[in-house]
Amino acid sequence: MLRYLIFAVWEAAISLWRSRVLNLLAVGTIMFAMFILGSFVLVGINLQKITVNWRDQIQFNVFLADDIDQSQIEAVRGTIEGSMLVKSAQFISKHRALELFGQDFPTYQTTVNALEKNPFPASFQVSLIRGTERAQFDELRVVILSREGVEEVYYDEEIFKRLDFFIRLIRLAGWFFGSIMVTSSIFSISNVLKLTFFTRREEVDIMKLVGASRAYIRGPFIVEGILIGLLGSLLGVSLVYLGHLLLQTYVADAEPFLMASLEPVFLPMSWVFILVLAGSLSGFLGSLFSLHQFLEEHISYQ
Amino acid sequence: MLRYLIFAVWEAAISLWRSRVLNLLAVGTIMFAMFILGSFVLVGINLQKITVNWRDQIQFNVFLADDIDQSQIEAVRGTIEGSMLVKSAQFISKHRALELFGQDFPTYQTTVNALEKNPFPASFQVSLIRGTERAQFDELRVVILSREGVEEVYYDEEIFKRLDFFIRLIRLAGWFFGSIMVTSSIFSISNVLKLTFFTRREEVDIMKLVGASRAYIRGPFIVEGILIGLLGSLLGVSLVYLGHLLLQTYVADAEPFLMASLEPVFLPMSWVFILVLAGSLSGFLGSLFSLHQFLEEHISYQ
Amino acid sequence: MIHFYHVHQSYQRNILALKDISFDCLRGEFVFLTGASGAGKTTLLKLIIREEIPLQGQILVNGQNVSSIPVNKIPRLRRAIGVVFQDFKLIRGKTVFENVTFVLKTLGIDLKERRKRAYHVLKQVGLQHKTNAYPLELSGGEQQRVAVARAIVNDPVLLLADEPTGNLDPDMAVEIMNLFSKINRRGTTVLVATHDREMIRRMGKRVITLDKGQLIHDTGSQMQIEET
Amino acid sequence: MIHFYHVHQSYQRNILALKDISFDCLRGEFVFLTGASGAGKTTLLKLIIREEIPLQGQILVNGQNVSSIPVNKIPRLRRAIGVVFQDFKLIRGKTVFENVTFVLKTLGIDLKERRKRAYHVLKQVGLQHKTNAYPLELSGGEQQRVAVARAIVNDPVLLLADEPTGNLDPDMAVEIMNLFSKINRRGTTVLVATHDREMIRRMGKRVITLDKGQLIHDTGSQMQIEET
Ligand SMILES: Nc1ncnc2c1ncn2[C@@H]1O[C@H](COP(=O)(O)OP(=O)(O)OP(=O)(O)O)[C@@H](O)[C@H]1O
Ligand SMILES: Nc1ncnc2c1ncn2[C@@H]1O[C@H](COP(=O)(O)OP(=O)(O)OP(=O)(O)O)[C@@H](O)[C@H]1O
Ligand SMILES: [Mg+2]
Ligand SMILES: [Mg+2]
Repeated sequence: MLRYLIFAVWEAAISLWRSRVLNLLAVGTIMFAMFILGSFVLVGINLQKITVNWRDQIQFNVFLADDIDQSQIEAVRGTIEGSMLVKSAQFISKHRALELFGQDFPTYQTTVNALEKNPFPASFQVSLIRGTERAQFDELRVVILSREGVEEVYYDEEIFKRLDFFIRLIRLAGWFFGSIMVTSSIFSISNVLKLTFFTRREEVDIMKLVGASRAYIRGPFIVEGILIGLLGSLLGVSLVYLGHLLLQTYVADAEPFLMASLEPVFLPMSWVFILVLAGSLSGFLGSLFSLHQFLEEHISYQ
Repeated sequence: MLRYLIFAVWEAAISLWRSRVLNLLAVGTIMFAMFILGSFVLVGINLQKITVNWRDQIQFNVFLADDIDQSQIEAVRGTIEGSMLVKSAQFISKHRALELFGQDFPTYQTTVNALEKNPFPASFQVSLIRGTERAQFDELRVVILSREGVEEVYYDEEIFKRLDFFIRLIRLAGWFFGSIMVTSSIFSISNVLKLTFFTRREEVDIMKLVGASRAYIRGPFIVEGILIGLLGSLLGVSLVYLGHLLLQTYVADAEPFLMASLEPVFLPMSWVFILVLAGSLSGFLGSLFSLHQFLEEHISYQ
Repeated sequence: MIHFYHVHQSYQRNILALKDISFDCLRGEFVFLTGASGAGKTTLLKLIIREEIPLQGQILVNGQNVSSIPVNKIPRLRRAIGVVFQDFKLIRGKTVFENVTFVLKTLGIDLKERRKRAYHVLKQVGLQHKTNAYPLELSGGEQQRVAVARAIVNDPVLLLADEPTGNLDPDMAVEIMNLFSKINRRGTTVLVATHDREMIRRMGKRVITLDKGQLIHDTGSQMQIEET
Repeated sequence: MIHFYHVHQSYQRNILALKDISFDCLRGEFVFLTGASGAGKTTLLKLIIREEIPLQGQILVNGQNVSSIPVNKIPRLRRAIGVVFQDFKLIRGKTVFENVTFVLKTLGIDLKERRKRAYHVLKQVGLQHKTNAYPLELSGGEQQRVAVARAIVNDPVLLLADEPTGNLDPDMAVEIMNLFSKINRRGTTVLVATHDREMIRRMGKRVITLDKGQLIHDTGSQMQIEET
């Protein structure tokens, strides 16, 4: 068994080297397939991070009745902060609300100051944790509304809808594109390997005719396919990393004030691993199939 | 010349048919390259449409002084509506502003009704046309502010920044990805054609040895490359259309109330044309280069 | 060693490449196969190594029915047979040494032993100095001799040679034939397809003659007495 | 027709495949080139069609210096020369008809004329019934004859044949040689590399003998008187 493995790997290495121009073409094509796949995942991960950051900032206001007492306020606070969905909640007193209005609309400062009675209610300003779904929010809303002293739960319906829709769109596009990318990468990798091996039909025919057994013909081809796939995907992932570095520099230069939380992240190790594995696997399958399709049909053992 | 063209096309057709398995591999790989490229453009165009729709809804308010008179109002209206950037402008009187506040915050209805003096200023609510840049908006703002009777131009700075950033990100990602896609499609198409033609080195060597001149060797190969590229890109674009139809059905089912303006559009004819042209061109270049690299190096005429 | 019973072979409808071929070839025999171009010599050899399956009839080689042996036994059958192909069938991407010893390598024979054996057979065909050349760097006759070396390197029980001297000068051709004789004397059955009448005459061995797919003449085995 | 002046050729450092070859071959001559396997016959023919460039020395073919003619003139030079390659060099993906008439097609000769000419030459080599076969469907000798047909289809002024009868039975070989003689009598210069001493003897033509890259014997032109 070990002897066989050594044979296969050694033969594969020799053959890779001997037809290196051809193999470089294959490696190059695979590299680009994996690069595109990797870039796509990279952009996907970063887009998700950005949208999650945005959603993070979805807030809603719980307006309280004017006649609410301190224990009721605490009860409402308990309900809000007790929810798993809530990241933070800030109490804004009637007085503070007036102040904030004055700050937001400095034009009305005098008008507001002239009022006898503070018309603004006390409220909780609540931030939701990342990735909260619409349905979960609706549930929470009902619970809070049922508390005594709560007048209204106000939120910007439009923004919620839009963000929700946007995130679903991205996710959909992600799945849609992701599956296309994976399929087409594997398809094109196996195509390229088939083409590469197609140039060696004759060699295989001869090996068969002089009595080499199946395993000894297939072994080196399969190892070669795996090595090409491995090399191609490693190079592809490296290219993605390069692209990531470029993007990082660009973003850092461009929008320092906006970007604190938006700095692009690289693929997590698990994804790097998945990509390289996928490359090797398609190398393996590609060579297996092309062996079957091209290399063994001509002189069949029947 | 015509005789030569007929020769080249005819030979190309024969050879395409004779080695159809091999050529199908090449066509398939090119098809997928163009499919990915096309899908990318499709998604890009639709994303742009969505973001433009969003930006469409960016509005700002021009608050007017309490002591403004009718002619000054008309002057301000003239300035606003005279701008190329403004899609629509709606005048909101002091009275209407109070009403709207009452509608938006029903809790305060009574508070507001109790007020002696209407604290809300009259304003224009202005919508900008699609694709307005930040800088253009800033210019417009200064102009409006300089009008007599204008107290303040209010807009949601945050949303503007975010949308702006988002659109720039999409545009950046578009260029980044777009150029990568184009490069790698051309790269992989030419690789695949090289591999395809590599299997025919021997044939070319023989043709040369029996005295076929360069043009008669190259012609059919180049025509073949173009045909493969053409076929591959046509199929790729068709696949994109299929994907578009699928997406359309999905979107139509999913979010009827949101989607009126967001229905996905297909690539404009110009893009279809560009893609098909790019496929044929890379077929042409791919075969030209591979002829040079592989097919003519072996037995050089020197 | 080789037994053909009413073998027919055909590539196209209605045209038989071999027609009702029957003959026996005993272990240790040296047989020439001759006939005009296109008579069916190569086809007959292809049937023996199961490169093709006969349309009709039975073929026994080394005690095995080659039309019906299981697929996974074919490599072993072929390894027991050394073949010099008419078109040489050398692997272009491998050196002379690798071409000659490829099968030995798959059998797990180590490099030193392979070197020794390759040197031995290449010397017998006069090509020890071309060990590391690639086939395309050899002259026609040199390629043919590499094919001969590969056929005999594994001490086959049966040696098939299809026109093995077509690209060789007469002196070299005689040398190769003498080499085959030597191998034959060591017990290997030898079947040589050739056009070279002079050679056939000089060797004085059994001759099977084909014409348009039919066996038209067989000088008969000279070993019948020995074996029975 | 062919003039070699002190031609040297080498593939590897320090090993000369051809050493100081000088000879003249007049228009209309019929010359045999002989020598042991690896003597340099094929190399010499390759130099004539500019498949290779000599290390040293000058070669004139049909009045042109082949080492220095511009690249775009090479196809025309080669079209004027018919070559039977030792390894046939048939295009596998094309039928016999297409192989034979490929060059005629590039010259714009119409299908009817090509059919006529192909039929004519294939008949001369006895293969008119294999017109639509692919090379891999032919026996060794049949492939060789297709190569002969291709070499003569364009009425070349010079015919080079490298071991053109190595895969043919003696009767067929004689026929092919007679065909060459006939073509020669029509004015084509013929240069045949062969090992077949019997053939050389029977034809009684000029013989150039190579040995290890050196020209060791030349029976001399029999046409000198005619031409001068
Ligand atoms: N794969 C094939 N497909 C179709 N016909 C074939 C095939 N192989 C051989 N033939 C035909 O079968 C006949 C016998 O061929 P074979 O190769 O056995 O002849 P041969 O005796 O070896 O001739 P040669 O001395 O020229 O090599 C020939 O007419 C040939 O054209
Ligand atoms: N491409 C090459 N690279 C290296 N060596 C070569 C190459 N081609 C030929 N040779 C060597 O040059 C020498 C002469 O070869 P050539 O093919 O001319 O011989 P030949 O006379 O045609 O022999 P044969 O009768 O066997 O065909 C041989 O020793 C051969 O190995
Ligand atoms: Mg044969
Ligand atoms: Mg030679």
